[in-house]
Amino acid sequence: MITIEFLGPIAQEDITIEANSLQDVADFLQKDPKLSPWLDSLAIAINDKLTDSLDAPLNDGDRVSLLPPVCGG
Amino acid sequence: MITIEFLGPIAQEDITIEANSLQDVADFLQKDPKLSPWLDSLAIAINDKLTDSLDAPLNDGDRVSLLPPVCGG
Amino acid sequence: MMLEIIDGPLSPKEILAQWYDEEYEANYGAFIPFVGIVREEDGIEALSFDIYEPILKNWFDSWQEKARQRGAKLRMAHSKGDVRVHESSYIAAVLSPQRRAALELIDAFVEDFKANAPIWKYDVIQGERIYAKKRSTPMNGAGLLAKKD
Amino acid sequence: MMLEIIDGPLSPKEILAQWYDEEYEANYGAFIPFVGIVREEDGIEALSFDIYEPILKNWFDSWQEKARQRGAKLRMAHSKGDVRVHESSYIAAVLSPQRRAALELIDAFVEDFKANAPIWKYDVIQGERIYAKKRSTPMNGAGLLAKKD
Repeated sequence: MITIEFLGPIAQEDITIEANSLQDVADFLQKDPKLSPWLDSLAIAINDKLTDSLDAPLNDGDRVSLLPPVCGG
Repeated sequence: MITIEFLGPIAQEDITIEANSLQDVADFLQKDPKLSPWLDSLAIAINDKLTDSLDAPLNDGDRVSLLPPVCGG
Repeated sequence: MMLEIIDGPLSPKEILAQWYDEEYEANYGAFIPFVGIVREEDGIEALSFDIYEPILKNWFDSWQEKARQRGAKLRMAHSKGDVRVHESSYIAAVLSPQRRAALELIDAFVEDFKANAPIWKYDVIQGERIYAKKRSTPMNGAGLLAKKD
Repeated sequence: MMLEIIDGPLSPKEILAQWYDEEYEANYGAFIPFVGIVREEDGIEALSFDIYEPILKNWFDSWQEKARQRGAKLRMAHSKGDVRVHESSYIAAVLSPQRRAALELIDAFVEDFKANAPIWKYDVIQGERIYAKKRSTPMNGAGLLAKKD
């Protein structure tokens, strides 16, 4: 089981799912009509490390964070 | 008569000469072995206004300032 | 701490004074702070900020390393929560032996901060907190999960 | 006064605090000071400065006008006379509604300052004042009087 965490303005509680890679997370979220419009603009971190590969493997207990568009300052 | 003023590190008192243009000032200073080595690097102001023309006319009472290389800050 | 997260508005005079006191003897020739102040516009009362601190810290550390390679140093303070108009929410600074490196670093750092620091901004209008979506930027690498196989 | 000439070292904390107090309500979004600090190097005890104020003022006013055309504002303080190592001799600042204009202006202003502000620098070594010729730059248009007919 891995945890999906929604940061910043996405009003959504954490979700726990079975997933072996980010591709599984993508497949899951693309089916959710409330979340799928965000996907184009989300950066992804696994255990607080940003990643740019859908093939990144996931292990039991991993935390996947979704980061929407930012604007500090 | 116009006054030539030497700014910053040039250790030289003001000089008063007859001159109708900056060209006259140039001719005068080029003959002075102590000052001529500076000429390559001097910017010139007439009555506190920087100028880039040797043909700039000079009138009685004008003040020509010679500005050596700068380094503020 | 070179990276400070503060609840509510910053105190720019105190922060600049503290940073100056802590650094002026370290033989840096140039100290360039960038102070961000909340502008009164579009009827906002305040801005409000969410920060994801673990990734902000990683982002900041990677910039600190870039600065270190040029003999320079970065400092930063940012607000979380509400910051009213004319108050300060963000201060960054570079300290560098050389002027040129300092000017280049503060520019690159502040621009990348806007684009990639994990901080979310909300307009506060009549007490309501509204995500500043139009002024926000997808981070580097965003869109990964929208890709199809 | 947006341009201040001060005998001896500047007091950066007081100057930054004063400028901030005077400007923070004017709805500028970015305040970027550049603080120059005398570095300890080559055995100097201090730097020393001569300033020709009438032309410095004209130079500064022309930059203020450039800033104004972008909705921004410049401030500057500079020492004349001696400034010991680890003391500050120069502070410039831009205030601007927009971050980008602020970053571009402080860079361009500080670089043109180094190249064209009529200020002469001397190293003070064992009490002697030595013109920093190698670090100095001929101003724009220099060499006019070396030209032959």
